[in-house]
Amino acid sequence: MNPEGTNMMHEFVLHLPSFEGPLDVLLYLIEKNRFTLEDLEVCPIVDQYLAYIESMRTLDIALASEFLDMASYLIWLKSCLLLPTGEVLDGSDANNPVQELKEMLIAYRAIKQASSDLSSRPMLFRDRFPRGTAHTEQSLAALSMGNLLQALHELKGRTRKYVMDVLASRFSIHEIMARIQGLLSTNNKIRLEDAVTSRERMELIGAFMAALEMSRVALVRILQRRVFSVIYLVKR
Amino acid sequence: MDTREIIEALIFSAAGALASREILKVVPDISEGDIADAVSELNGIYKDSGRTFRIERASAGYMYVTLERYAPFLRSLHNPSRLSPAALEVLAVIAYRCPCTKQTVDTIRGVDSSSSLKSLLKHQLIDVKPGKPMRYVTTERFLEVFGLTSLSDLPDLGQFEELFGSE
Amino acid sequence: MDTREIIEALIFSAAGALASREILKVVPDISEGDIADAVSELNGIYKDSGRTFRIERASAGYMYVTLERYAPFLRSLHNPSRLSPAALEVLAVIAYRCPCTKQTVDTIRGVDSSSSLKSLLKHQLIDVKPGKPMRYVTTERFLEVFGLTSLSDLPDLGQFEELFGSE
Repeated sequence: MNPEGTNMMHEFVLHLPSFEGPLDVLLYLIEKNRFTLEDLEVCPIVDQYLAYIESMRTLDIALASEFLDMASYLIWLKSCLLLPTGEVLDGSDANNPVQELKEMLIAYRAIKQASSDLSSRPMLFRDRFPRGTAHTEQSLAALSMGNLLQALHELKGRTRKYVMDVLASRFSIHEIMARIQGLLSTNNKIRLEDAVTSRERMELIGAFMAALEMSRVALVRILQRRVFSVIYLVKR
Repeated sequence: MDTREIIEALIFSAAGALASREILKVVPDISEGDIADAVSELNGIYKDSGRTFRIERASAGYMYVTLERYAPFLRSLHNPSRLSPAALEVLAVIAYRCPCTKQTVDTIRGVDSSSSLKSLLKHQLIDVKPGKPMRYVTTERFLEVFGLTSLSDLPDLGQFEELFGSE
Repeated sequence: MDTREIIEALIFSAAGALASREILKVVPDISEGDIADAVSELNGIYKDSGRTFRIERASAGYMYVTLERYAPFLRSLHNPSRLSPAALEVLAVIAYRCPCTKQTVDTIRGVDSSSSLKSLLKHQLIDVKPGKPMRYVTTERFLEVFGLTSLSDLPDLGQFEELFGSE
């Protein structure tokens, strides 16, 4: 590797922890080359980015797949620019790939700016501390959807596989079968839709499957006089 | 910066009582006696400027309390009802699986859920569906609390697990 | 007893931010404006007597916080959890673009944001919006933490809004 490349490699290694992703690397390179986003020379940036990827590989540093995706995107972009297609990539065309890259970078730069704005605000628990409170339980008024989902997630972590199997479908066929059996303990004949408590399609499908299963094990007989007419379940 | 003020800020921001040794860790070169002096000076300042709180010495350390004469107002302050992590779990199971029996909840959670069910019933977040076996459903109040218009608004569990399950 | 002092005791004793309407329930015959006046008078008293805390207006109401200059001492007591730069970026996208999907966040950042989303959810800085697909929004807690009264307090990002209309 040439001396310049080695140099760059070290520079990147020093900077590596602060890169948040491939777009962050590109912004760094653009700034280092004193380009502006509006007046961007793509080819040198592409080359330097690829050199970065290469040096990371040489050093056996694991790169997130996004960095490699970006590399292949940039190679494609560079080939577009080098091919003598006669098309002018001057930034005026909406489908212009350079323009697309610029927009990505502008959006990312805006977000980087916004996150540094956020970080510069006096943050609670970092710069300002609220009057202490010993409450650890969740106040009802502050409950969020996230709390609910996380509760389920923690549950899953505790009881493993079984939970998700059960939770995956809100309508278990076994439960509907139990319901049908309950109904048939007082009536000899019920309508299939009596076993459905909601109006949801998934539950109706579940009820139908439950009926088929019960018919298979000879618990019920299924009766339907005409196509699309009412389906009855009769106790056997 | 005045040591006394640092001590004030420390006790102020602590959850519950703050032990002297915690203060000594943060503010070096002072003694227990210095802390006691600072606290009594602070209480003097509060008294003179008509403040409604004081720092009190409790067995576990120093803590802020409001003066007794304000208690009637504080008592009438709506005491926010709280939900334990267990109750939240039960609620989540019922939301995604309703109507369901206590047995289903217990099986999924691997523990008995009686007290959580009671607390959720009390908070009117769940209700009992008529019929046998006894089954639980979430209520209108549940929808209100979580800003849902119906249960079908519940986020997709699979998508959430994709995010959280990637460990 | 002075209304101002009752208001002080109420906010002081609340766990977290106390909404004006809670204060209005307890102290009759006053207006929101009276509360704001009382709070600014109280802050004046704290300032003049050299106190280390102030009452701040948060989105959800009023809350006590310590002054920034005491933070170095308090940090060692609280061991605050820090937000990573990645998490801050994700938070910024969601704040400016909420509600938005994980895909939007990933696209703008050019990297996968799963672990940041997880940590932000855990810290209750973001929440999941009811409905499908799963979309994220910032929370009241987010506003509190960054000292904002609403999302419109955020500085204008200019071109950013043009590039991405809300979902």
